[in-house]
Amino acid sequence: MELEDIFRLIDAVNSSKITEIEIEREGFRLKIKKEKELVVQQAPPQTVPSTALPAPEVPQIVEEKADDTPEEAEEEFPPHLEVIRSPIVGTFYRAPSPDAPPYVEEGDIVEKGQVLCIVEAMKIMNEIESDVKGRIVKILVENGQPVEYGQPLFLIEPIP
Amino acid sequence: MELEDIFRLIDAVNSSKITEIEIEREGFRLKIKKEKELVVQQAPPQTVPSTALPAPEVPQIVEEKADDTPEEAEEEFPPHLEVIRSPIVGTFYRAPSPDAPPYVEEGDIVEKGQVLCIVEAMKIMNEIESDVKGRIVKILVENGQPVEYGQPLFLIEPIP
Amino acid sequence: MFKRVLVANRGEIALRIVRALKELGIESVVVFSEADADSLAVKFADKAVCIGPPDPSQSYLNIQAILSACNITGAEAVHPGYGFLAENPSFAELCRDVGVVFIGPSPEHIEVMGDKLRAIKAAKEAGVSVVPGSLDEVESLDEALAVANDIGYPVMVKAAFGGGGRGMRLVKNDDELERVWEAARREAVAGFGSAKVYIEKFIEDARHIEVQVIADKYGNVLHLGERECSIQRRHQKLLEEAPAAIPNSVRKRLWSDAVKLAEHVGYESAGTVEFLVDRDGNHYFIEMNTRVQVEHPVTEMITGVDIVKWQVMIAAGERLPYTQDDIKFSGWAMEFRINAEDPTTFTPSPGKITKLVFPGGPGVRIDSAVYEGYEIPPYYDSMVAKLIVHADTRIDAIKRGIRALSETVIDGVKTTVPLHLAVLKDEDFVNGNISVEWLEARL
Amino acid sequence: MFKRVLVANRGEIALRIVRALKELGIESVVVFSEADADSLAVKFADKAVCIGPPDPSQSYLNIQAILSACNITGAEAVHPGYGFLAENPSFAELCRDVGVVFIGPSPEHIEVMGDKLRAIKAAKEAGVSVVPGSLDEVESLDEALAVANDIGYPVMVKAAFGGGGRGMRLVKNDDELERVWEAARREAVAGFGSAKVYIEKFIEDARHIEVQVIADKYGNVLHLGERECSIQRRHQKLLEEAPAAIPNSVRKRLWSDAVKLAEHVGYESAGTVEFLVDRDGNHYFIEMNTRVQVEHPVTEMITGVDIVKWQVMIAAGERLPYTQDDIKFSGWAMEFRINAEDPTTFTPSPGKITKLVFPGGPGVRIDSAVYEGYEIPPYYDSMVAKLIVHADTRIDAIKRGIRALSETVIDGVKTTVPLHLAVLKDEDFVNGNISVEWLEARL
Repeated sequence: MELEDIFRLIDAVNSSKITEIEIEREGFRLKIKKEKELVVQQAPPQTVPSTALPAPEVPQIVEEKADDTPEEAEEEFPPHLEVIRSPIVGTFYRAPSPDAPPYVEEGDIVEKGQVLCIVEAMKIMNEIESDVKGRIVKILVENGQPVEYGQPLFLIEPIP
Repeated sequence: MELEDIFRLIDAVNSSKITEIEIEREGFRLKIKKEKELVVQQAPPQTVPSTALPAPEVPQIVEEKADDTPEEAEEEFPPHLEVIRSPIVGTFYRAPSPDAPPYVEEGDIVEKGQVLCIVEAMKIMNEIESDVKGRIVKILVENGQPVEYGQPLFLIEPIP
Repeated sequence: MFKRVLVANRGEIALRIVRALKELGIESVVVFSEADADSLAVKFADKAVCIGPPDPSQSYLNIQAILSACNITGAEAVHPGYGFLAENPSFAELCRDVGVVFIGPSPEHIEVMGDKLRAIKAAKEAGVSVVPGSLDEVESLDEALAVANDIGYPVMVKAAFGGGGRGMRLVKNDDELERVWEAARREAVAGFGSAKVYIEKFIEDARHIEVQVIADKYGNVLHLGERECSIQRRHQKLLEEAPAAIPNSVRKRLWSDAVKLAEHVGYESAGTVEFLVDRDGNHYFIEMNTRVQVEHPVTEMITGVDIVKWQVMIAAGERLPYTQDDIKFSGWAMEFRINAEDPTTFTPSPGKITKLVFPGGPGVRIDSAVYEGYEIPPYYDSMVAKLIVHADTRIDAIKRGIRALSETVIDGVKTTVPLHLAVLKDEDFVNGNISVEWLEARL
Repeated sequence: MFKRVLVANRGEIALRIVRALKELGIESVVVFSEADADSLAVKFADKAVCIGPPDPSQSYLNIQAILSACNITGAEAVHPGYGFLAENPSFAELCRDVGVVFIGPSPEHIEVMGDKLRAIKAAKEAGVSVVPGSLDEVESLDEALAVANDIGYPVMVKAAFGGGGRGMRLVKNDDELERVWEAARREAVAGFGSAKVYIEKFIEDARHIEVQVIADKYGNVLHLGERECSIQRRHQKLLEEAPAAIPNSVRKRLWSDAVKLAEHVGYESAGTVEFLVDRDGNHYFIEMNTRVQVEHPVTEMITGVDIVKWQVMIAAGERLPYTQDDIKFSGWAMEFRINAEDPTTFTPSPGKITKLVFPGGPGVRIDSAVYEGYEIPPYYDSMVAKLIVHADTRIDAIKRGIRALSETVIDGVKTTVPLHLAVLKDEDFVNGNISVEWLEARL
């Protein structure tokens, strides 16, 4: 790398929100960092006075630097897969009734518009349809589990 | 890397918001870091209820991004000049007594060890000497003014 | 007591409720929109459920999503905070229908007080002083003119389902009344779903003073003193204090009328009875809010009563352990609403908070759900923090307020901090010469 | 009243004093070392003067630099905070000599109480209960053995100029006493500049309880109740509360003895009389601190008295406007010292605070001079914040403490937050079964 290139890098970092760059050559390694974000770990459930003083443990605050904490691990799906998300808060059911077979299984090929599951909210059964034609790669939620708005339910590999 | 290149790098870092650079050669490795700074402007002196509601003005908090506020403007002296600082808190006097002539004037050539001024603290007159032989480029404090620890008093251009 | 309670709100009030629940040993579930995933209420709650996209109509106003979230998390009760669904009688009723306790008064109380005309009637029945006016719906322009001439101009034309400073027009003479009559009715339909309007005398130079009441399910009704809320801009409160700088004789009339109204309607939970007080100390009931108020902390500071905890405990069937004599008032409190907006133009200023230092030290309370690096979303109201101070006397509270505001650092967005400082340093404010029009007249 | 006061300290106490000065309408001048240029006390003060390099001996202990800073800024008085020069009688005397008001008691009071033996003598003269022991300097090993056998082992060998938990050794029998005798005297010289040592009975399972007193220049002496300070590690207080969970009869004896001592010596300004209280409720005077204490906020929370403001006002010659009956105690307060240190090994953990969210809401006070991005310098003590909570009862204060600590976010350095949470959840602590040895025995 020429010195000129380094100056250009300095300018680039200086004028952006990037806070750190690392480059290594040959094997090649690049690291670009941007401002830290808040990481507050979920507070542990409050329980009332325990009987013994535990050796002060588990600070409920993450001590590490924020950078390497993926804020939404769930979001890291391979980009070529289609994610079907819950459009409502409710309970996820794989079948129309307890004794019926599931709408779909992993590996199934589904058509666009085909019903994949039900999300029940306030006694109303909402059928969730596939946005695409494709193969079900993964069913992400267990039958009978609660789901929130936007929660990924299925991974589908689109088929043209 | 030539010495000139290093100086240019130093300048580049110095004049930017970059706080850290690491370079390694052969395998090559480069790291550039930036950090944010706090900017809290001195609160304006509290004055007691004024008579009329001013059109809400002058937020006492700087609204701009932190980056462009030099935290210590005073420090920006040309690097080739020697800065003589006050080693104590006190009052700056240019002459040994009110009716005596000043120790030095701007433009004077001074020897290393020559007395430049007095800083008076608790009735004790502390003579401040020059660290170098050189020419007085600027006297930074007015006669009779208070100075704090580390405050720049004189700029001197060293003479070999 | 409940095991788990769902918080159907956002921002500082959601965090306020989470704090009360934690201290009560109740698990908290916070619902949130996609825009609020990073909020402190979400981080600090025991559980959090995303209920929809940023648009409030699809999240914080989405009754089905909220009740469904109660259902999947097993929450036994829901605290609505203020705004959003807090004064929606259908929501309170639906909660009752599905067996979730609504932390607040009954749907019937919300409904009566939501209809300003029914509220005024209830007040009149209870023997509470009301603003002279039609006291009933005014259906025609002729009737309107007759009422206005009877009580004398200026008058206010108000929407029956308005409130909180919205849905009202000031009218100074017959001509103006003729001109605005149809528009006022059309706006009432558009804004509140009903063309019902009524006419009230306009009280000049009035102060807005409200009384906090709290009542359990067993007929015990207490007041927690009054709050001065006259520092307003566009009918929105900006700075509140408790107590109000009014003569004790006036104060006692307000207290007594507030309790009378709550007793008359058999109110339960926390509520606020709002009055106008004129230059001569006459007071007039204007409306009752059936929820926790933004400004509840000033009352907590001078009484030591935790209003949000008591909302929860009352809903769980607990009995108030106080009599009126147990409520002691101590010192003076002021709340400063720090909004992310331009202090001169008042346009909202959402964005990222790049630097944040809240004040601390004696007599300072901060209610806020933001932190350094937080991005204020543009979808909701612009309040970023409530700064509350408490001191021995009003002048000490003003000095403490100036001290605390001047050490508040919020960079990246514009805020109302400079406006509050200007108010605190104004002679009229210091002397208590204020009314609901005061601030706007000075800007 | 003063026009301008210089604050000769750093960190949270410097900011605490600046806040008091601002509220009193007094200009504040903060002195700082090069390591503290970025501190909030420096930012918020009306004026700030750099007085030296980071090393305290050249800055915060540099009497000449501090008096010179008074001189060049025209400060009429100096508040020493705690630590550094706060209990240095020569500094107080020099202030007097150069015409700067020292905000604290007279040099003579500082001197008497700085010599533990003279303090004990004064207490005995005042009729205050003291720890059985030599009551005077012990000059030889033979004398030491005689005293120890007279009062009975275990005993403490203490340096006369020690205090604050430093300069003492526990000895269990003749053999041990013989072994440590010379070392104890050598340490006394090395640590406190005098070989004077004395012997006291060791009070087992004692609690450390102290009484806040405040006295003006006109002989009015009041107490502001007691503080429980038994939660200690390496003789350093970590968590304090007010009031203490002790019987009223004991409480009243402590109050009365504290006032007796202050009256006897003609004390002025704020001071703290420290006692040990044994299992049977017997109390023993140990020392008096002639400055504001780190833990003063818990007393402020339950009394509403602003101790720091009163230090300033008393020094300015104001008269206490209270009688003892005016001091009312309300609720329960706890202070958690949040230190930047490893919660298991207690090694200091200076460094940069990369993320900071302090708790808020009702009953929470923060005294801290740090902010997000602040670099904690390695030269001074490791305290980064005091978190103080106030609630109606002790159990409510514990619950509020747990709530507030669990929403405290301090990243980048290790802190004592987890230790405080563990203490608050411990059954012994909740039941008040504590002593000065309790915490260390549990670690």
